[in-house]
Amino acid sequence: MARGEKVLTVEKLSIDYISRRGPVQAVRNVSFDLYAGENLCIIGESGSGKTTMGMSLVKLSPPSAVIKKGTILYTLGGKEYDVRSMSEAQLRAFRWKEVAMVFQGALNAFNPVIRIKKQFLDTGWAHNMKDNKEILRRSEELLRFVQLDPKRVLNSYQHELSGGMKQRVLIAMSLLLNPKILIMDECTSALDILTQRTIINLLKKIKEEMGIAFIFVSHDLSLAAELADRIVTIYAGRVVEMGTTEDIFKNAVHPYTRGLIKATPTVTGNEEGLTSIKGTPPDLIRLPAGCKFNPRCEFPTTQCYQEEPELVSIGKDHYVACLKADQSRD
Amino acid sequence: MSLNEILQLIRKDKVGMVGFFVLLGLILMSYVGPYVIPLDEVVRVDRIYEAPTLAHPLGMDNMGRDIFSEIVHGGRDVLTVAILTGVLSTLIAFFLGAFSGFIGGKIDTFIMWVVDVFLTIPRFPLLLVLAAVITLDNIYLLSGLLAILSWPPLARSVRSQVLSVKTRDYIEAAKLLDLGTYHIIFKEILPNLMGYVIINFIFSMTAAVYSQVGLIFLGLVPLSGQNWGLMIQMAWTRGAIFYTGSLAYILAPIIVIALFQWAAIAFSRSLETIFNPRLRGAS
Amino acid sequence: MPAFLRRLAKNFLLRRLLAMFATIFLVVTLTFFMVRLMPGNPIEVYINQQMSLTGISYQEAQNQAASLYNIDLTSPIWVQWVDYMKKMAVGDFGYSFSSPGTPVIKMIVDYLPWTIFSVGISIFISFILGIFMGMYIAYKRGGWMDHILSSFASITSSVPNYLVGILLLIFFGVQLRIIPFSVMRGTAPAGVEPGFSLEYLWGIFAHAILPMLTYIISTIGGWILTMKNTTMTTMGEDYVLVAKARGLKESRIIVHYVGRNAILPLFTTLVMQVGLLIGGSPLIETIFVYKGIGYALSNSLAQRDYPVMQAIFLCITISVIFANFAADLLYSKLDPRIKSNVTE
Amino acid sequence: MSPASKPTSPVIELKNLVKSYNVRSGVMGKSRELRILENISFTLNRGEILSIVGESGCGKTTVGKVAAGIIKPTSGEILYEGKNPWTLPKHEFTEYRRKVQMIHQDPYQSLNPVQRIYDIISAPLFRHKKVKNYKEAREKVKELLQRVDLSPVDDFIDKNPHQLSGGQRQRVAIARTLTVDPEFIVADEAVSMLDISIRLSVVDLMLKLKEDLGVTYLFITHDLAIAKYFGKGGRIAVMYLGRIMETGPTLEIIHNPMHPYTRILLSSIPEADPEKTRSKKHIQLRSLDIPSLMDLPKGCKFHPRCPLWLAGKCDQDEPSLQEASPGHWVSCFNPQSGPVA
Repeated sequence: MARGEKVLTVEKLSIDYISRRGPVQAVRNVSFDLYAGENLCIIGESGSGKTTMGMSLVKLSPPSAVIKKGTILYTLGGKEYDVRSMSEAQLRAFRWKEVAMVFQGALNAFNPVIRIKKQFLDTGWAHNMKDNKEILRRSEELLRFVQLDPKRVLNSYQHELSGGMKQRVLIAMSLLLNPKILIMDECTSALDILTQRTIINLLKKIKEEMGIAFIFVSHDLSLAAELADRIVTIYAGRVVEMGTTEDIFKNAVHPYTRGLIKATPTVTGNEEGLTSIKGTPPDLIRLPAGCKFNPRCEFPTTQCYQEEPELVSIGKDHYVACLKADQSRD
Repeated sequence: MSLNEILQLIRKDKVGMVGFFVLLGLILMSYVGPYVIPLDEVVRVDRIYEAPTLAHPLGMDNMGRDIFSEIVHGGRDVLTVAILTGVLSTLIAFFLGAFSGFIGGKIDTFIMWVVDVFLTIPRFPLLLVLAAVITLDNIYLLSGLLAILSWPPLARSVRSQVLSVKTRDYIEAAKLLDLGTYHIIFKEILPNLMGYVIINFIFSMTAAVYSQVGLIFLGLVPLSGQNWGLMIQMAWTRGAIFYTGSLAYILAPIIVIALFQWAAIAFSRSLETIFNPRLRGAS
Repeated sequence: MPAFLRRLAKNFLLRRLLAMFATIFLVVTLTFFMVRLMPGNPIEVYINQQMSLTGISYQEAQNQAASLYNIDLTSPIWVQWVDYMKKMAVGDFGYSFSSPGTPVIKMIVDYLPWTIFSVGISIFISFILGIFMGMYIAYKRGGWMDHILSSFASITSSVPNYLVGILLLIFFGVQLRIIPFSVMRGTAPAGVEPGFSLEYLWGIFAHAILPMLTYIISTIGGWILTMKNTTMTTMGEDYVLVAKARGLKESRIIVHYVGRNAILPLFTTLVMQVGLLIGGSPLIETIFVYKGIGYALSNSLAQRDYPVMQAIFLCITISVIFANFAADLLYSKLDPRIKSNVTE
Repeated sequence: MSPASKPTSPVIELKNLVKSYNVRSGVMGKSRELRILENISFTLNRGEILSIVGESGCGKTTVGKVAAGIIKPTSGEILYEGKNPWTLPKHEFTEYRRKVQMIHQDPYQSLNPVQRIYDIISAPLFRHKKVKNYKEAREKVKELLQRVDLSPVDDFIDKNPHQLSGGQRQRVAIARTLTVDPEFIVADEAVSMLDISIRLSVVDLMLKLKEDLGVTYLFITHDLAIAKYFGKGGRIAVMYLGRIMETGPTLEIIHNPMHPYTRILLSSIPEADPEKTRSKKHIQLRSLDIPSLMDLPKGCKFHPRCPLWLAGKCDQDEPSLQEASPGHWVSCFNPQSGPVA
């Protein structure tokens, strides 16, 4: 795959949530890069910290989330900008213009008492687009692009649109300022199969025609299989494996990644070897010692209970955080 | 949720806890206090409006009697009316609201229409007019009337709670398991409504205090005996507000009533956070 | 049903209007039966009084009562009712007992505007201030302003308003002597020609200052706390997060995304406030001798002036119903979801 | 009666079942009929699995609730072991009631938050006199928890639902149905809210109960892959707008779908296999919008979206289910054949 230049670098990012029982370690020491025009899929289950991480990329995590350490660098025209040290005004200009985000809660993404048209205008105004006609012309173009009737949608309130329509409106809005990066958080999980397919095809088209870099945050492996160039799996807030889509599906090393693949039934594949991962997702406040996956791992060694593995390279673009990385490859 | 957990949550909310203890203190003072501190009924012309001393912490009233003893004795009737009204109106509201929510259909529509009409009629003026027609010379009659006028808002909220609990999947599961109507009402639905009922009970208590003291103040309730409301009316009509020396006479009952209202509402607010998991935050 | 009727039936405004008149109709009926059929009802009381006082026969006393009440007491009850309703519809409330010859309707016209004036302005001020304060402390929660305003709000909103009134009177009027309350009795300055003169306007405002202050102090706490609450809930909504992600200016988010949505649920409370304030006015206006409709009501109660009492009660009820209607209209203007729910 | 003795006896039959509601628009508005289910028929034999697949709003949950006896059909017949429960005397109805249980989608909603796990499971045991006292009940509850693999049981028995994870709660819900020895279980999206890593373990548990107890399942899902995994040897019915569009043996439906709707569904699903999913040929819909139940199109309900519709035919008449090959029924004027993927 021809790879563009680096647009985003996340390095050693750690985020805690403050809670009564103690700090919730939502993101722990996460590092990854994103390249122009690439599609990176972050796979994790509920409570894995994937959403927190997505939000922190545009510095939008809730007040109770504290970024403990790490850097988020955005590269534009050869210059690097540190997202964490941006001022409010810089952040405002940065959000949506450089990095746009389509949320999980798209069903509730629009202000219920303002017409969609006004919300498009709001977005344009916030980024110094003065000409209302120009904003609306562009909005209509984008709405047509996502196969919606612009006239109808623009004059609607959000409650007059269906879930799939809202999701498409939000995607159209996210393209209003030609962002370099689009973060999509569980953007299809609440939708029906046919609507989901429409959105997937749409995203493919966006990628082809606009060259935007995508970060997909999802729990759905099949979505990653369809859309991703590279895949990152996270478990208990930490990257446990990272590699190209092919590597992840064909040569996964981490027992969690392998387990996830084995736990996902497909329509056309066969059922042999399909099985769940034993145990339950971890409590992020009281994480086990050593490798956080050890209670659910099939073949833990004593070392796994003492030491948390680092993410190490085991091949071109393929990284894994497992002490038994060498043995478990087949 | 266990009692222990509830106590723990109460302890977390300091204001609510203060409210709870103030409430407890006032109730103790009003019901136990009269047995400990005798009512001072001796008229002492030479000690009218005497300033507070150690022996008479709130000073003397317009006839030279100890104000503190009057405060201790004046709470019982006020609180009894409040509690009785609270109990009665909560019972009416609970049964009508729950019934209406359960049964649905035309009966539900009708009950809710009655509630709507009731809600648009300003309660206090209606009470005034009724007080002018009916002679409210005992606290039970007064409580009954207050209860009849105060159930509608509670009934409506109980109904909406029942409606929301009724459609929960665990109710459907209980029906499928054939656990019986009794079990469904008392074991599945009721425990989920308890918080609501208690909070509403406290609200109707405070509303009853507002109304009864208001009625007494306007001289529309021919009650006798010691009563905070009567103390205020007395002090007011005797012009106690005009002299610095007599201020304690009018301020004392005002402050205990205000304290009671504040404590009840503060306590109910902390109950609200206990019973509403959404406010409790992720635990 | 013809199409135009169906359209009318779906009209939100019209349906609210109909519901409003139905309620008024019901309340009028209720007061009629209250006065006419309750045990110890005022008419019987009056008749018995007249009989024992003047020694006239029951028939004569009844005739007197009938002329005062404008009711033919000998006709069947439903005829009396129809008669009563007809009179009510044209504003014929009969005559006052205590000031004979004064039509009740005239008293109402004299008294009511003052209550509407003082209560209306108070609600307006309290609502606006409370909303700003509530929003402010929601944004600055945990700060010192939050602690002060929240404590202030929780205390003032729980103390009965008439007690607040008495306290105000004691401290501002008697102890500090800031407001010469004895001069401030009544609603308008004596000896000043009513009209749009500065002196007169200042006069009526000064006379209303204590009742208004009472209303404001006892209601603002509720606004502050509710607004703080709804603002905090709204701040957690997805659309606010998305608005931030869209890079919108903080001010725009505060006003158009958080503010508008946080205020909406307060309109139901507004309705209740109007009812509570007008309903509570007998106490407040008596305390300050402010000659509004509440004062008139408590006066008529003290003198057992039934026709006045009854008419004022109706008046208060109808004003409250109209206020509810106005708040509903405002609400439906602000929340687009209302209309589509109705025409669904 | 042991489940094995009568392997092919029908447990439940739905015959031409219709469910409709009267919806009134506005206070004085005209009342209109909203038809949620139209002419639904199927038979389910003992120990069999029928998966109902469809998108949200297609009526699949309503079918489940009708089968479970929670919703009374407007017309048509439901027969449980040959008898219509709605015409049964009360004591027989309660017996039917107990034999038919349901596992709900959201384990956060299906367990009462104020009760402990012990309370939740012991209530039906006491009610149906399966246990006499606290000690027995506790033993039985422990046994049931063990059976649904919640061990060590002492860690769970006195907890409140909010202290458990989604998967654990769903196991509690399953254990609760087992208290009454059900014969027929309606599983309404029973695993769709669970994490992927544990989803199959709950499915496997349900399959184990089928093997051990001979339970019959009506499995309602939007996920064809799960339907295929769970109901391999069973049948699938594909629903759209309150109608069954196609029904047949699971593998036959997956590999040889005939109805354009089923074919589009199958071609649209992304697969957890990059090569396969990217080489899939997608069939385009004519329209993205699902018609409203209030305003259904004439003729075949799918024709406004169907790329293969026949003008003058599909928009005029509504097709009925026809047996295309043994056991494979399809409701279409222009059925296709052959695999889609």
